Amino acid sequence: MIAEIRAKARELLENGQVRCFIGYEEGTRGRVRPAFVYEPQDVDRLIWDERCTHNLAVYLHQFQHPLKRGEEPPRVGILVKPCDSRSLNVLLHEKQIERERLYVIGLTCNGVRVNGQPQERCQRCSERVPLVYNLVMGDVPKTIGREDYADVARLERMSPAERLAFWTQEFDRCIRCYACRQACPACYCFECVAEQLDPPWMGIAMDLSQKQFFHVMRAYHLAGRCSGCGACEEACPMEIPLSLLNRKIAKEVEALFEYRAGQDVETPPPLATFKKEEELPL
Amino acid sequence: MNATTRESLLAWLDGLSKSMTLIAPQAVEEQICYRPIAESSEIVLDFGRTDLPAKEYFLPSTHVLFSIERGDKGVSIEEPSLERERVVFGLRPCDARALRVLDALFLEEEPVDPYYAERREKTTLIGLACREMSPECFCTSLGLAPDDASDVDLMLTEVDGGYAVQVVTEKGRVLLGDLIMEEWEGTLPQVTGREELPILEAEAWPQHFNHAYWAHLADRCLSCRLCTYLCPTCRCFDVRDYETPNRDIERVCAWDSCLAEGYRRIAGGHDPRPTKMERLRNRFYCKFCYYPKDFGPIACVGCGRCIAKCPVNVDIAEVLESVAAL
Amino acid sequence: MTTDFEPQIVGFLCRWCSYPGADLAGSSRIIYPPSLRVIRVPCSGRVDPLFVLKAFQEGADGVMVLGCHPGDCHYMEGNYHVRRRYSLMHRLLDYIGIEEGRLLVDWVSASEGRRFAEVAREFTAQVQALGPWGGKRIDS
Amino acid sequence: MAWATRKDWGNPYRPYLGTLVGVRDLATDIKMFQVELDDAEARKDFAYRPGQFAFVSAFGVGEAPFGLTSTPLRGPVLEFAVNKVGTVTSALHGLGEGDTVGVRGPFGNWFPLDEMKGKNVILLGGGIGGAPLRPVIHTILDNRADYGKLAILWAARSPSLLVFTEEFDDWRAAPHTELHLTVDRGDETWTDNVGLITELLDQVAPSPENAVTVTCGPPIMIKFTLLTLEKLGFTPEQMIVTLEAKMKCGMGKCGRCNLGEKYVCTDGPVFSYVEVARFLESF
Repeated sequence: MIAEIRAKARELLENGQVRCFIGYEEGTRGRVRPAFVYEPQDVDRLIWDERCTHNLAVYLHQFQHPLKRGEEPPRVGILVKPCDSRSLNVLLHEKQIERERLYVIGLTCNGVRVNGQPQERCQRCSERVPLVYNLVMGDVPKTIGREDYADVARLERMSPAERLAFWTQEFDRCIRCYACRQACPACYCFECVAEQLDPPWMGIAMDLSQKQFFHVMRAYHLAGRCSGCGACEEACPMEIPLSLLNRKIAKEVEALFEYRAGQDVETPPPLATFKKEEELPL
Repeated sequence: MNATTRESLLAWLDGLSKSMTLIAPQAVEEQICYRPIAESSEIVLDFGRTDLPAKEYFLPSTHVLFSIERGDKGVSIEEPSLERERVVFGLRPCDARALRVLDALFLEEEPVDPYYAERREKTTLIGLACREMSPECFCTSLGLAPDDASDVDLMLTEVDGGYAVQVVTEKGRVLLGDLIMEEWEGTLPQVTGREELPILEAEAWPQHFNHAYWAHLADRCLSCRLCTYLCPTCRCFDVRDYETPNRDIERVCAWDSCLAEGYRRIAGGHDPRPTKMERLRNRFYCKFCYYPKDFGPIACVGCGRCIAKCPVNVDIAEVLESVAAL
Repeated sequence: MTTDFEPQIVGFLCRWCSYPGADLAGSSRIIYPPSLRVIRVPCSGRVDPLFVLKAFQEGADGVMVLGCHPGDCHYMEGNYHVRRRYSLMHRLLDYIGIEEGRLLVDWVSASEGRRFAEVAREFTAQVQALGPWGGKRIDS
Repeated sequence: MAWATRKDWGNPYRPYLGTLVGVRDLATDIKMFQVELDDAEARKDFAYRPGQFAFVSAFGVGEAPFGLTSTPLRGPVLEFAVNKVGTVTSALHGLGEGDTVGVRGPFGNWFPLDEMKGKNVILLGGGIGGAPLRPVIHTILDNRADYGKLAILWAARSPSLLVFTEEFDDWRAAPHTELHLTVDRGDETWTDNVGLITELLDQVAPSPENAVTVTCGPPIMIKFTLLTLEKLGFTPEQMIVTLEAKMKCGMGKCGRCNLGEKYVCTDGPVFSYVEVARFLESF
């Protein structure tokens, strides 16, 4: 598979269809990291295997502006797994990126591994083929996961006091480094609520109520927008189970509004529309 | 040299925690962090390197510079101060050296930072030598050693049957008090070092300032604050006022990061470092060029925390090798 | 539960329906508990769920968002959005430990002075039963 | 440290308390704040020189650095020109006479007024950038004989943004002193030059002979002014600038205002173009 990826990337770069190809490359100490290939002869740096966990859609924001003043914004090639393709759909749906400036190579996915451990989110994943692509590679995996939100249900069975204790202990460890926000393709606000001075939503103090406010605010702002790619959880240095928050929102949005993030670019997003006669549990 | 057993060491630490705040490595979920300890059984003794440095107890992530009471007789300023003496146990040589690096700025440069000075002065450091270097460690490239005792008050080294105790400073000797020890003749275990990374000296960095390498490196950077908050020698802070529930005002000083977008943006919008390349480059130049030129020591102790936790593998050791080869 | 606990409740009242409703309750001398701190908003649709979260963080024990009955909104669709936003926010707050009973989203028209007092009384009792929340408590 | 005008710092993060003895409008969204430090001891400690800056605290919001626009020898009252652009400045603009503010400092180095003695002085102020230059003008006017010709080039985006307009007549009336004004966009009452300060500089074309220039204004204005001065034959030693940067401590601790290894707060804010040209980073 990697040979075809490299061949296609070289072709795209050679005929000038893209200025940069975003993929994965071998990092240091056995780790994989995002790769940015500008020259055709560098495509051999590209790799593809189970360690390629990063959601590369987050880098598309930085290619919205011309590389040099006066130039057109660059056309970019990008590799997407099924979950990344959902993030891409969210960005396209929210008019953040023009589809024609992207050459998307979709890769079927059998689940990724972090430090050799298969990821839970992949065992539950039912979409093994990307939803948006110019070209798709890889055979369709047979094993399909089933989404049961078991992890969220475990927390829901707790009493409110137990849940408060759980989240208090988790948020207490947060160091407000914002790796979760910066790794998330859906978080592209120019000035995040966390840094806004007017209105001063949050202070700079590293105390618990600020951290709780930030994480609950971010979870809410991902309603109908989080593609479940796990980038936030994998970036968190304090190993806070952030997907437990985002998946609760995803579960409720699906239950209340039958909407799943990134499925297409036509269905109006859940919180931007309504049905007059709908009955919702307040 | 003397040595003590694990039991008497923990008993002694329990004694200390009666009169002082005992801060030691503690398991928090699957991580090890320095935390105030109630009793010594909570202390973790075998760990590679804590996930967070001890910086929190000298440059706190948040602390109040002073509070302003607006009474009827006008405004008055109250400064907080540290009530209890403290002891930080289980400090690795790299974290101890990091404090020495911060001393060069906060104590040896005029004016002295009173908050940092008080915390340093009211704290005794008990080091714990490393048994072996973690994969990401490169302290030996910075002139440090996994068993280097020069920056702590007392140094413990794990030996068969307990811990060898080296008294380094008067402050440490005073703290020993009633720790049960006996003579110990053995030799301290040697920790195998690692071949050293090539680190350019400060004067050689400016020539690479405009090299394309930085743009290539910064492409994948997420511009988050992780590496600066995990770093024992990063010391940028932000200051702002906040109103407390009882209507007093507190001037809060909290961690900040030169990688944060808008770190240098002044009111009105001008930003001398608008792109993440300039911000990421500044992090390496500050550590290996500016800090040594301005204040003396290199602002890196090779602890490897940023290497271990950077989500996109911006590996400082790789950067040093690449820059040396530019 | 301690009945002498006086809950602090923040009420976001839309100026076209629930605020006049509250006025009517006042002018017709209907008694309702003093625990309510009213914030007048142009429309219930203006109440960003972050206002609710901020209210809890700043120490509110309960938060009410009252708007016009669906279909009566002066701006046509404010309360339709409120239904969607708060059906979701309700569950998120409960999930992180702010009990479901601490947030009330309801509709009170300008003529329902009695109903407003009823809603205020009921909700205050409900919050009283849950006891103090006090956002800062999360710090202690 | 260049700025050791103050010896005993005590707690350098703690501001002196001061009372606003005067607040008046200088221009649109720009106010002059006159502060008298409450404590007599503080007034003595706060010995400053033209070019230095201090942090003014709007308690409840925070503090921000402002160039001192008062002249030390003209009295104990500290004067700051504050342009309303951010949270602290807006909070300050909400204060009136009698209110309490905090003043912390003095920080930074100062203008080399002694080396400027006997030379022709050319001051280029862009908008509120004129504020730090005012004490230089006052010092020269108070010791007129010590200095050569004084050319003041004052620019702003529009006539309503020119600062210290009420002192223009005194400046014009002073011996061997010229005042040249220009605005980017005039209005119906404006009769003077219209155009950028660089065009005014070309027009005035002061001679670099035994001269020194001091420039302060928005970064973009400083950059182009320095280029024009170079074109007119001025050497880097003759070009002094005072820079602004985001600051949180004023004494080199918070790591915020570095340009390369130079800190604007301790190595500056006053630099000669010799140093600026060697900065790794542009300001």
